[in-house]
Amino acid sequence: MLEYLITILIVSAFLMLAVRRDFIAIAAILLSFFMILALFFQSQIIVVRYGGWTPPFGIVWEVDKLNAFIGLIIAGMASLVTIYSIKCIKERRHRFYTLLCLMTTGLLGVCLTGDIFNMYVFFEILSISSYGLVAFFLDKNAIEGAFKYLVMGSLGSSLLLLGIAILYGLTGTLNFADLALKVSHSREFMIALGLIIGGFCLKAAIVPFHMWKPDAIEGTPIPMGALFSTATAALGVYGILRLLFVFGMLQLNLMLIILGTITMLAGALLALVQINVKRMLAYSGISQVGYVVMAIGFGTSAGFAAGLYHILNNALIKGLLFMAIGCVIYITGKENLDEMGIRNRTLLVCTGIGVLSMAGVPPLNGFVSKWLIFMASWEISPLLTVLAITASAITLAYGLKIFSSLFFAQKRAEGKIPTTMLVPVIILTILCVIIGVFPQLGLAVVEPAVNALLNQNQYITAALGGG
Amino acid sequence: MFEYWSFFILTFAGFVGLGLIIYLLGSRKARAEERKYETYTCGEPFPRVNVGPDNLYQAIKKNLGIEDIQKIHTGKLSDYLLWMLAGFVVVLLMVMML
Amino acid sequence: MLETLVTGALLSVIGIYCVIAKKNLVKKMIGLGIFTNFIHLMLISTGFREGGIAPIIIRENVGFFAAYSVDPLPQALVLTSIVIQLSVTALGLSIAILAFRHFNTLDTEKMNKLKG
Amino acid sequence: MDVIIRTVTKGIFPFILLLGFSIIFHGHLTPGGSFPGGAVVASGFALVAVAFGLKGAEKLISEETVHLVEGLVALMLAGLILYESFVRKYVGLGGGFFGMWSSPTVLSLNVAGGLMVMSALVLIVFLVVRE
Repeated sequence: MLEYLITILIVSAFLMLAVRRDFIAIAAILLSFFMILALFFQSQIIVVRYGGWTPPFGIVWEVDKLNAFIGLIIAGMASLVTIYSIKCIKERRHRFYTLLCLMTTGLLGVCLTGDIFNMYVFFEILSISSYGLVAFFLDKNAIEGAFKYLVMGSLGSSLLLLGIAILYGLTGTLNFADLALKVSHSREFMIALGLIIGGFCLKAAIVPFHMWKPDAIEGTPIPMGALFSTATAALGVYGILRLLFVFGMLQLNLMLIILGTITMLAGALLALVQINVKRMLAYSGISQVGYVVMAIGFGTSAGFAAGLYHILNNALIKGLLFMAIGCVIYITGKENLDEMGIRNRTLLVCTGIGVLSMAGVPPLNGFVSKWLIFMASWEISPLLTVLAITASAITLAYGLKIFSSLFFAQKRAEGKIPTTMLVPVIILTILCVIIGVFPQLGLAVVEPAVNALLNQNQYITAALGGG
Repeated sequence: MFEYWSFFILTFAGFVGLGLIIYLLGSRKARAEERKYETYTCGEPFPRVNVGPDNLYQAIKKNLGIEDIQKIHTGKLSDYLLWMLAGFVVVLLMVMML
Repeated sequence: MLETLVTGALLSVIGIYCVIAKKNLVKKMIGLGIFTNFIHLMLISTGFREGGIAPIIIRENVGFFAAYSVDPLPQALVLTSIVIQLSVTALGLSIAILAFRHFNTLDTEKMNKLKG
Repeated sequence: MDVIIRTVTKGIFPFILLLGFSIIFHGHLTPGGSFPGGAVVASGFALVAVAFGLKGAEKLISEETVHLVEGLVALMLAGLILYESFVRKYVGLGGGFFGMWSSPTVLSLNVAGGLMVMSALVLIVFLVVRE
């Protein structure tokens, strides 16, 4: 079935241009979500050989638990965003859905593929469609954000291609499993690894590479902000993880710890002083990705579990906050924090839960993964725990800013929020509370992914053995 | 399951305390302004000062050096690209050191 | 092989300089194109073989093919990458047109409304 | 534009299309294929847009038509994949469409790709000319 995933998405994207019916794109993205969900419950590693060629020569898709986990987050967020934008995007909706289908194609393709050049192609599909989505409104802010993202993103993916070229020149293969057998830790390989990791850091918005993200999110439609902060960030972290996995370098990684700590603190501090709410949420997303990168840098299984769990929780929380704030903006039409008063009890409750969960207040889901990160970092160095707790406190501080702007507003706007915009918010809120109260549900999802990450041999034999 | 909840109270108190400290520290200056108005308007109805969310953390912004971090984000594409290339160089050097 | 490396080094330096130092948005896109061409050159030179034949397989002599032909895979990769670069350039130039319409200039230093 | 360019365009336009489609249709046998062929076809439309203006080009092929072509190509690709994976596998209709062409899958992929490239480039040309 997996072979037809990309076909369905691309065909529906181009059908949207010709026929202009929204339900095609919605059906395609929901269908892809259910496909990934079915994939997630498979027990063994799935290898799809395109055109029947055996792995070192042909293109394969290889889905282990880690892929399926990240793919589930991506497809879930994409389908919620699709439902959300039925009413949120008011004009030229067929264009929006075309680009959204292509972006989902790119995200899922990068996530599920087992071939490094195929990954680059999907990476570019993702990049180009997201440049188009950033420029969607075609006004001043959108164009400015779009060209900044375009030049930075294209330079980053060119450097990623350079890394792939070096890898191909050194080993003569493009398959992940085959590469894992052939790489060594000499200097040339490390240059290639650094270039590819840099390209993914740009997508995940790790700190020296993060500058496109607030500018791009300030110009985009708000559903895209949700997708950038959740799915694209998760994908960037996945890319870093997969490359380190292929190179067999998943032990204590000082680079990721330093980058992650800087990202965590800088993102949180910058979010503290923002006035525009979209920009604040963008910086907040950067800060949360910092936690994840720091946790996966520890190289222990506790660290991986904490990091992957935080990817899941960050997706839920940041999606919830972006969509809830999007509802507020839908009614008031203002993006500044001090003009966001609204009279809608459901929305206020959902936003409050989102803010508290982001700050890591028990018994919500943000607390669980942050607690795991603190525990994992205590084993490495107590200093990191202190820094992480400081960043958490700053998170609560800027959360309070959203709180006070929503709850203590002087003027409150009236308005009716469409049901299709409210439903994703409520779904995400319920998930936040459920995962917070029963943390072992989330752990049951995360633990197979960690096991898959620690078992390199399984991945290689599944691809190359049993031709 | 139990181990996640054993430090429930401690974390909660810590978060709320730190958040409150930052909140109070941030809004101190704005409150001082308000009081000044009260003192110097002699019995007349003084203009109401509304403390919005954008001047919540002005003191922290001035004192913790966040303004310097904000100044790095100049909004110019060339500076962004230079930072990005610097990041690539740093990542390359660090990966080679591993 | 040496010519390729020298050309590649020159192209990469010119491209990076053009992307970073030039203020004009269109010139930045040109620099991006030059830099991508450097990568294409590097990629296609990985399949190079001194005195190799064109990689067209004939069923009778697979051994001859494997011994003498150049590696066909980088050529396919470069073709794909060229098409991708085409679409990036087209999108970038259309965004440049829109940027000129909004800001009345192509100078990226003056388009810094979003910051902080 | 002046009368020379208009007259030459009128004369040369069918031949440009012919060259483009011949490159597309011989893609599996000769150098070329979908991308160069599609670019040649699109260059024919670009020539019309230069000579007769955007109005003249839109009489030939409007933006709606281009989108329609893209949708048709998408359906064609879907049909091709269904044919390859179900009909050929289970029904057993091997050897191309009634054994007529030498390599039907590559040929149909070429045609689909060529039409897609053509429509994308025509759209880009229209957008740039409109400015």
